[in-house]
Parts: sequence; C-alpha cells; structure tokens
Amino acid sequence: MSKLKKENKILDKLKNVFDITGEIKYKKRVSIKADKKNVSSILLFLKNQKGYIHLNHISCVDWIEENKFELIYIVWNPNNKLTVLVHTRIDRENPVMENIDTIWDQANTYEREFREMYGIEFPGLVGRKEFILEDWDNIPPMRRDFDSQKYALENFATRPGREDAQDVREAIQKRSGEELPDFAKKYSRD
Amino acid sequence: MEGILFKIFGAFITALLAFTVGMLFGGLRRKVIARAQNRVGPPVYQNFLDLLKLQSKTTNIAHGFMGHMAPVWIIIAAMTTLMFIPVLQGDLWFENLTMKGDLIFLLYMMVFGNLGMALGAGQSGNPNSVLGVSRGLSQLVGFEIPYFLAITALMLQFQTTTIAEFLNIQAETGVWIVLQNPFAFIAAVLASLGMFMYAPFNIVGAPAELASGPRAEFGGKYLGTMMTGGAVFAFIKLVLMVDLFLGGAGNNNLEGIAGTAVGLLELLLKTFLFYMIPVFVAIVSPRYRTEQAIRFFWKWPTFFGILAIVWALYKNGTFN
Amino acid sequence: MEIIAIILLILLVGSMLTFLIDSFSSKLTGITAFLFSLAASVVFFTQIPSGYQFKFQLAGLDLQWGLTDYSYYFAYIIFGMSVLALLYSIKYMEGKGRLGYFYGSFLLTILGMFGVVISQDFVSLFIFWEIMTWASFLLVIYNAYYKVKTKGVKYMIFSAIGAYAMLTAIVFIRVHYDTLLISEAIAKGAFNFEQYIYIPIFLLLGFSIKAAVMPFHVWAPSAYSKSPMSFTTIFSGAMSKMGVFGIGLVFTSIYLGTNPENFYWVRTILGWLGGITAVMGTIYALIQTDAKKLLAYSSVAQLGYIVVGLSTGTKLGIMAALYLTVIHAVFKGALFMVAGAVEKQAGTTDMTKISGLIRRMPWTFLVALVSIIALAGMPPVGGFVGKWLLYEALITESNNYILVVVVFFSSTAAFLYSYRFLYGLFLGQEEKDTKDVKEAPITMLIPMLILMIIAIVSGAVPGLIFEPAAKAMEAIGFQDVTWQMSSLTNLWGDTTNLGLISMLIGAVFVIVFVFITLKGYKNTKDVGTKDISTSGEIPKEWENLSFQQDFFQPFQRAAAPLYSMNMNKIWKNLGENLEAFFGFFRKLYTGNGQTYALYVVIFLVVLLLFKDVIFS
Amino acid sequence: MDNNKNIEQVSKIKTIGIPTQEEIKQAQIDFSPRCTSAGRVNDKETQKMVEYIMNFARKHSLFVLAYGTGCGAIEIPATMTSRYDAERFGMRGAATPRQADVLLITGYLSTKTLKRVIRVYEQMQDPKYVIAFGSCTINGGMYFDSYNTINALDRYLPVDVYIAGCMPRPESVINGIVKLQGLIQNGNAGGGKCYKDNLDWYRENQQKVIKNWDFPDDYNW
Repeated sequence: MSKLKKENKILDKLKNVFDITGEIKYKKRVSIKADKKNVSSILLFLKNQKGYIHLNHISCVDWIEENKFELIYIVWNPNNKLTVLVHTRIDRENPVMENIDTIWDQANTYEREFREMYGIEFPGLVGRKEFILEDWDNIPPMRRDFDSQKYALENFATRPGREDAQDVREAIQKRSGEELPDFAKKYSRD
Repeated sequence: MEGILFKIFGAFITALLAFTVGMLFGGLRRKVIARAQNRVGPPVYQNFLDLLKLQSKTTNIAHGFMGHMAPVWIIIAAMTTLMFIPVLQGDLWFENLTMKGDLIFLLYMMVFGNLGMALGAGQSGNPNSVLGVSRGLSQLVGFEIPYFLAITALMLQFQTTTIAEFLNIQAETGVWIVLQNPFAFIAAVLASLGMFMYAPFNIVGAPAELASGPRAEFGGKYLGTMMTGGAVFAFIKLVLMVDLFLGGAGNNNLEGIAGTAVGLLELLLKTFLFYMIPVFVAIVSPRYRTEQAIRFFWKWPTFFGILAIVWALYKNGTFN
Repeated sequence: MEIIAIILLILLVGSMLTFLIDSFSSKLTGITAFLFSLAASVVFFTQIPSGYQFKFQLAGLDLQWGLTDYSYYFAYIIFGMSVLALLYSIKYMEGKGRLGYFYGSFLLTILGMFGVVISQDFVSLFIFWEIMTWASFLLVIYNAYYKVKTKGVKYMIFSAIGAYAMLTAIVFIRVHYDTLLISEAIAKGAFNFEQYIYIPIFLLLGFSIKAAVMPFHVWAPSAYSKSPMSFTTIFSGAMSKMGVFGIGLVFTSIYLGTNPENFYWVRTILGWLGGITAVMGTIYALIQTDAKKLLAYSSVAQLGYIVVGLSTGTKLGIMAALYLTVIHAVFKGALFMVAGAVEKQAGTTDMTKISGLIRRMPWTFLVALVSIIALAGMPPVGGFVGKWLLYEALITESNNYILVVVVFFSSTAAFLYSYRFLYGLFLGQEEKDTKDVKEAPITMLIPMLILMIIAIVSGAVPGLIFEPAAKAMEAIGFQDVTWQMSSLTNLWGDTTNLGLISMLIGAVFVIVFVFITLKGYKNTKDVGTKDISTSGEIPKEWENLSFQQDFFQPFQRAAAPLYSMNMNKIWKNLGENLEAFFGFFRKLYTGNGQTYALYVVIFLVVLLLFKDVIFS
Repeated sequence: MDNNKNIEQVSKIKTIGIPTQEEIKQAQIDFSPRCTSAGRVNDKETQKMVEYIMNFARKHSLFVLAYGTGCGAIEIPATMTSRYDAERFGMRGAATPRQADVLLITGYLSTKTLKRVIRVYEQMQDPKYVIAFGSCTINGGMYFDSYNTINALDRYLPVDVYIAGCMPRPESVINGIVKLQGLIQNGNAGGGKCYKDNLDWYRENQQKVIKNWDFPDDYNW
C-alpha cells in the first residue's frame, strides 16, 4: 500500500472535499465516480489546486440497459504522472451536461463530437452544429439503439451477392465441415 | 514581294523548329529525369501526345474574357520574341527580324506572356491561381536582377545591344563570350535556373501545394496552347543563352543546305547541353520557398552579375 | 489686351463664375468649368505661337511672360489633361457638395500651373507657384474629415518649405546677379554650381518637393489618394510635372555645357535620389490595399524615373524624362480616372472589399488594362518607349551602371503592383456586393478612352511625342536632337523598330485569337467565377475567395530590410525633436513680470560688459 | 431499377442465407450499372482515322487526378515512382480536375466525400474516365454496414474500370490502367457521355444520398 502513496493521497483529498466514491485502478491511475453536478468543480479543483493541467480525453459510453450515458474525463498531472478518471452518469432522455470548454479549450472538440454522435447537449457550446456528419437526419449514430446496417440498407444501394453479418468461424465450419477448436469456441459470438 | 513571302515562309519554318525542338526537349527532360530515378520513363515524344490529347478534348471551359485570352498572350510573346532572335547565324531562313530589336525589348517581351497568363489566372477567381501568380511575380523580381546585370555587362563590354551583333563579335574574334566574360555567364546561368522554373524554383506551379498554381483553371485547348507557348519559350531561352554566350550556331563555311543542316545540328547540340544544366539541377533539388528563392537570387547571382559589370568595365577600358 | 492675359482672365473669371453659379444650380457648375477650360485651351492652342513674349512693368519690377518650346511642351500637358479631367469631373462630382468651391479651386489651379510655365521672371514664377499650391491645397482638403485635414497640413508644410527655399534663392539671385529674369539669370550663370552653390540647391529643393523626390515624397501618397480622383489626374499628371519643369530649368546651365562630365556630382546625387524614390515608391505601392493609395505611391515611383532621366544630362536621358512626363500623365491620368470610376460606381476602391468588376465595367477594365501595360512598360504600348529610352540612356550614355540596376529593379517590381491593381479591382471572384454595379457614365468613359488611345498610338508612333519633346530640348540648350517617327535608336546605332513590333504583335494576336476562339467554339463554355476547382467544394454565395490581404507577402519577406526604412517615421521624429527644441525657447516666456525685468537687466549688463566688442 | 427492390433483395438474401446461383445472376442483371455498354463512344469498325489517332493520343496520355480517399491513396506513390513507374504509360499526375482525364477513386467514399467527388467529376472535361479502386467502391467492402459510407460507386458515377482488392497492389492498378487504355482505343470508355445521357438517373441516386443538395442547377455539359 505504501507504493501507492501518491494515489491514495489524491483519492483521500478528493473524498474529503467532494461527495464521491473512488478506487485506485492500478499504479498511477485513480478512478472516481462523481455526480453530474460535481464534475466541473472536481475538474477545476484538480486543475487549479492539484496540478492536473492536462485533459487527456473525454469519452462517452452508452449504457442503454441502464438508460444512462457515462462520460469519462481523463486528466493528467505532468509532475507526478498521475492520471485521474472522473466518471459520471447522465440521463439518456434529454441528456444535458455541463460545458467545460472554459476550463480546457480542447474539450470543445470532444463535446461537439458528443453533441453530434450521441445527442448530448452542452449549454453554451461554441461552434457549428454540424461537426463531422453532413446533413444528418436520423437519431445520433453512435447511440446503441441506432441500427447502422439497417440504415445502410435503406439508404445506400447495396450490390447483391454477398452475405453480410455472418459469424466467420461458423461459416468456415459450415463450409468445411470441420469441428471448431476449443479456444475458438471460447470466443464464439453467443 | 517575293522577299516578303520568303520571309514569312522563313518565319513559319522558325516557329515550327522552335515548337518541335521545345516539345522534344520537354520529352527528353522527362526521360532524363526518369532515367536518373532508375525508371523507364515516358517515350521522348510523350509531350506531342499530351498536346494532341489536350487539343482533342471535346469540352472546354473558360473563365471570362481574360481567361479566354490567357494562351493568346503567351503565344504572342513567344512568337514576337522568336522573330527577334537569330536562330542560325547568317541563314536567310532563320534571320527573320533579327536586326530590328534589341535586348531590352526582348527582356520585356519575355515577361509579357506570363503577365498575360497571370491576368487569365486572376479572372478565374481561383485563390490558388492567384497565390501562384503572387509567388511567380515575386520570384520574377528575384531572377530578373542577375539576368539584367549579366546582360548589361555584355552590353557595356561590347558596346552593342543587338544579339546579331554579339554573334558577329564572337565569329570575328573566334572566342565565345563565356570566355570573354565568365562572370556574366555564371550570373546568367544561375538566373536562367529561375527562368525555367524547374526545381528548386518551381514553387509557382507546385501541384501538391497550389493545385498547379496559375494553370489551375485551364484545361483542354487552353492548356494545350499554353503548352505550345511554353515549349517555344523554352527554345527561346536556350537559343538566347547559346547566342549570347556560346557563340551561336551556323557559323560555318559550308554552302547551301549542308551549311544549314550542320548549323542546326550544332544548335541542337549546344541547346541540349545547356538545357541539361537546369534539368540536372532540378533532379537533385528539393523546393525553395519563394522568399528563399528571391534571397538566393539576390545573393550569389547578383554578386556575380556585379562582378561581370566590373569585369566588363575593366575590359572596355573605363578604368584606364 | 494681350492674348496671354486673356487666357489667364478666362480662367480667373471662370473660377469666380463657377463659384457663383453653384449657389443657383450645382448641375451647371461642372459644365461651366469644362467650357471655360475648353475656351482657354482653344485660345491657347490657336492664338499663341511658340516663342511668344509679353513684357510689362509692375510696381517697378520688369516682368516678362512668354512661351518657349520647353514651356509649350508642358502647357500641352496642362491643358490637355485639364480639359479631360474637367469633362470627367462633370459626372464624377455629381451629387457631391460644395461644387463651386471645387471647380473654382480647380480652375485656379490650372491658372497657377499655366502661370508657372509662362513665367519668364522669378517674381511671377513665385506668385503663380503659390497660387497653384494654395488652390491645390484647397482641393486636397475638399473631402474634409479629420484625417484628410492632417494630410492636407502635411502637404502644406512641405509646400511651404519648398516655397521658402525658392524665395530664398530668388532673393539671392537678385542680390548677387541683379536680375529677376530667368533667361538673364541663366546667361549670367546663376544656376551654376560653381559660384553661389546655395542658389541652385535652394531652387532644386523647392522644385523637387513638388516633384515628390526622396526624402520629400512623404506628402505625396496621402495627398494624391485623399483628394477627389478627378483632381488627382491633374495633381499627379500635370502639377507634379511642374517640379520636373523646374528641375529641367535649373539644369539648363548643365545642359548648356553639353559636356557629360559637367557637375557630375550634382547629377549623381539627384539621380540616386530619383532611383531611391523609384524603389521606395514601388515597394510601398505593392503592399497597399487601397487602389488609390497604390496609384499614389506608383506616381511617386514614376516621378523617380523622370528625375533619373533628367539627371543623366544626356540627349536620350532628357528625351526619356520628357517622354515619360507625357506618357505618365496619360496613363496615370487614365488610371486615376479608372479608380475614380470604380469609386463612383462601386462605392469604394478598397481592394479587400471589391473584386471581379470586369464583367460589370468592361470598358473601364479595357482602359485599365492598356494603361497598366503602359505603366509596366510592356512593348506594344507607349510606356515601353519611355523605359527603353531610360535604360539606353543609362547604359550607353551615362556612367552610372549601378543606378540602371536600381531602376530596373524598381520597374520589375512595378509588375507586381500593376498586377495587384488589375486583380484587386477587376479580376478575381465576383462578389455579391458588386452584383449590381453599372458601367461608368459615358462622359467619364470618353476621357479615359481618349487617354487609352494616346497610350496605344504612342507605342507604335512615338515620334508624335518626340517632335515637341525634341523642340523643347533644343529650347534648353541641346543641339541636333535626332528622333524617328516609329523606331528607337541608341548611341551605338542599334535600332528597335516599334512599328514593326506593333504590326507583328497585332498579326499574331489576330491569328491566335481567331484560332483559340473558333476551335471547338460550340464546345467552349464560359462559366462564372464560382465554378472553380476548390477540391470539389462548392463555394457559397457569401464566401469570399478573393486573395487580397498580404498579397506579395513572399516579396515583403525577402525585401524586409527595404521596408524597415520609413521616411515618414524619420520626418515625424524630426518634427517631434524640433517641437521639443522650440519648447525650450517657449519656456523663456514665463508670464512673470519679474522674469522679464531680469532679462532686461541681464541684457543691459551684457551690453555694458561687451560694449567695446559690439560697438567697435 | 429502383432502390427499394434492392433492399428487398438484400433483405431476402440475408434471411434465407446463401442465395442460389440463379438468384445471384438475376440480382446482378437487375443491378447492372448504367454505363457498361451504353457508353460506347464509337465502334471499332466505324472509327475514322482521325478518331483513331485521337484515341491513340488519349490512351497514351492519361492525366490522373487521384482523389485520395481511404487507404488506397498510399498505393499511388508506389505506382508512380521508380519501382512500378506508371509514367511509362503516359500517366501523369494532374492537380486539378480541369486538366485531368482520369478520376482515380482510391477507397471508400463517405457521403460527405461523395458530394465532393461528384463535383470534381463534373468539373473534368470530356472525354473523362473513372477508375474505382478497391472493394470498398465495388460493394462497400469492410464498410458495408457503415451509416456513412456508400456501397456501390457505379450508382453515382459512371465507373469505367474497377480494380478489385483490399487494397489492390500496384500491379493490379497498372493492370486496370492497361484495361482502360484498351477501352479507350476501342472507343468503349464513354463514361462521360453516358453520364450526360443518363444524368437524371444519376441525379436521382445522388440526391438520395446527399440530403442537402446545393449543386448549381445546370450541369455544364
């Protein structure tokens, strides 16, 4: 435990200040779960007080089963090389998240992408509504309830003669009549 | 009347020769570059095929009147300049209007075509074209200075401004001007690297950066005609350099057709050898930025140009 | 009454009358002014022969007016340009206020210029010079908003310095040579650089300020570009030539010797000043984004060539200067008119705001094209002749070989701003704002087209201008000036046949034009400027794809050392230092009676102490 | 030939598993692109001498505009430089569509890119040819189910030659070029003419994919 001294220190500090749960994933990586409303103050605290001046990445996960989007802010401290991941979950219906491009300019790019690909609104976000897609008229394509293949079939003329979305191993098995090896079965789709 | 017809016929022959040699040299250049890169390369007559193809395009697009006129300016400049340059010394067919114009006129006429084309490129409204024009004109100011210095040095040294006179001087003394004023030759050669606009001075029409620059909006018959003008211009630049520095061609004692043939062979040999200077430089060179190119021209070539003038003054006895 | 006085009277009465008419009907003012100038020039050209003289006495001074061939040459420019400019003004000034003020001052300026060229004594020369300066000052501040006023003041200050210099020289001539007649002064050697050197130096100072020679050129660009364009045609085309006229006059003493080595240093200095003026004018012209300002700087550069030509002191050189004087008036007049037409029709001449006017104003573009070809010195048009003469003069006759390179650099760099002007206003993307711009009215087009035709004709047959120029040169002391109608010959006997060149270019033009137009005529399509290959992107209507800012940035970077020299800054520093210096003297006046009493006491003490020294 | 039929067909294929040979043949006939035989410029028999010479020049002077989409763009340098040297066939890079003869599409096309490609193609001057490159342009390749990538290029542009492979090696590219040269010499490479003739059909397909259609109203040719 003494090896993870720095990690524990920052985790304790965050736990003292904010209402969060968290764990040390492994060396130099601290993961915390926070409320939506706390996120910006945590990030500000990390940036201004603790020296986490670099925003590595923001990523978004669609938890359709729980009807949530999860946003993960990954920040990094160049002095002690620690990474902190701030997880937060927001509602999937009318998703709105606080805009943090005032803290880090580069957050703007990520947030515009989420707005386009997931439909998450960031009030006060600067930039054109259209980011990568052009003239998109369906539900945001990165949501898991969007069926990409169906959309492609409906919109793009598809050349006949190919079988799509088959399991490669099953097809091989069917064609050659061989039994799949055990290790392959392990990774089978079902 | 017969004399005039003969002259017109001679002019046609000259133009045809310039066109053929220019196109052929263009093909040779591509071949040489290909061989230098260990490739087979296109056939020597590739440029003729390109020209034929461009002229056989079934649709053409012009951008306004100046765009339509752009190749016209180039051909005007090429033909007018050609008519005032002695291709073969003392040969009636290639004499044209040699004694009726001087070097300063030629110097201006050689820029005429490019400026005209620049206007056409301007009217197309393509920002890349105009960016290329801006670079080209800036570079022009760069290489014209040493070239003018070299030419001025020659004028001062030999007290004449017509090319035919330079040829006569070289024939009489038997010494090429390259030996009589080597510094002028160096300055002119360095400047002509810029004139040919091959690497490292080819930023004007850099395809990847500027979408071939001023020519971006020209295709079909317009590009084809421009290509013709460019070929004639390449020939003009070469013949001018050969006439000024390498003793010209056709200065032999043979009579009639044989003399002309030998003269033409001599011309082809000299121009080809001279042409290989910019081509070889191009093969081994990367690309200069415009301001680097300008600074280059204002440094060493200009230095040699000034040296050439000093040498000329020393030779013609101004310092005594 | 003397005929020459009648001309002056016509102009004076016209000036007053237009001023009065303005209060009745502002539409008539322009036409009145035009008619008066036309009347004056008709009277001049029909009634006054060359060699005319008129002597009279005024307040005990012998005054003399008259016309030599030399001044006649300049009178051509003055009247020719004035009539065209006033015809142009009628429509150009329409709708603007204070027309009486404008036209009154305009006619007064013409009077001043005409007076300068007819003056054969220093008193009237100075008076007319001042009339010209003041009247033109009124016109410079015509567009009276704050900035213009300060620019106008700059013009006035430099003019005043020039006038003082001239006045000083005149006084010294009177003192040393006891004459006020120019011809007598020349005969007595007043303009010689040997005896009283400050006399010609002061006179040159006065004249070169008007000719905008380095380092006194700083007033010119702003004054040219801020005054109304119809006046700038005169301002740059004719009035700046009064400086050239004066410099030529002062140099007569040098030319009279006709020995190329005469006062070599003076000519070298002036030549270099001219060369540097040309270079500075050119490199500043090519970074301008306002077409008017570009032309103004270009005017400065062109005057530099003329001064270089004058400074050679050889036949070809003077011929070059005189030829350039006319051809510059012609093409620069046309170009300023073009700029005015664009300003009138499109609302601005800022090249970052408008472009692609060629389809809207084709005739104006034609004039601009030909004039720009002349400006760049390209062969078939008149400008080439001037450039050719200048180079040949410098190479074959003058010993200033580095200067020729400087001039060549300047004239090559002139291609850059020539292209910039055409591209900035007429070529490039057709923008939304300029969709409904109309061609200029016919009365504005006519003078432009006349000037364009002169430029074309003078390229093929420059002898038309050589003839009066040769006469003018003979009037200032050259003998046996040779010229040909349509070919150029230098000292070494090499000929350039301009007629042949024009014919050849014409023939090739016709052949190639017919070929390129007829070949695949049906399959050739003219498309708009939005249909361009921008990597497949379709330009929107509102997108501006014109490339206007930092147009010659590569050149600017390469020539950065040249741009670091800024004469404006030097003058400004000088002004500030002078202000500080004189501020010290102002401090002596404290406003306190005791201080003044102290000064009196100190004065008396000094007087007493040094009375032997002072009153010895 | 309307799109819904294809969807049905494809759906059918998916549900029933591997189609029979007859079914595939039928589907291919239904799906055949417009411009294989309809785009003949002139027959070899009726070709005149002038056209023969012109076609010879055209065939040996192909200015290529490489529209570098997808992963195929990296094969072009290899094709053009010392090792494979496509310049010996008279191929040459052209930087703008105005100068180009051949539009080389080197991989998958997203709908956003397709719009630009169409624009570039229309700016080229006749006669013009399209070489499509890699399996992505043929049937979508590995992007067959992408929401943003078209599957068959010949519905939107007249393709003269397809080069199969993922990615095709330079040898295949050269093979494709030689094939195109043969087509040109025989007068069969009439993609531009076909496009002009069937513009409505192509426009309809294009507008299905490109929602915000802001092309200029008239196609120049």
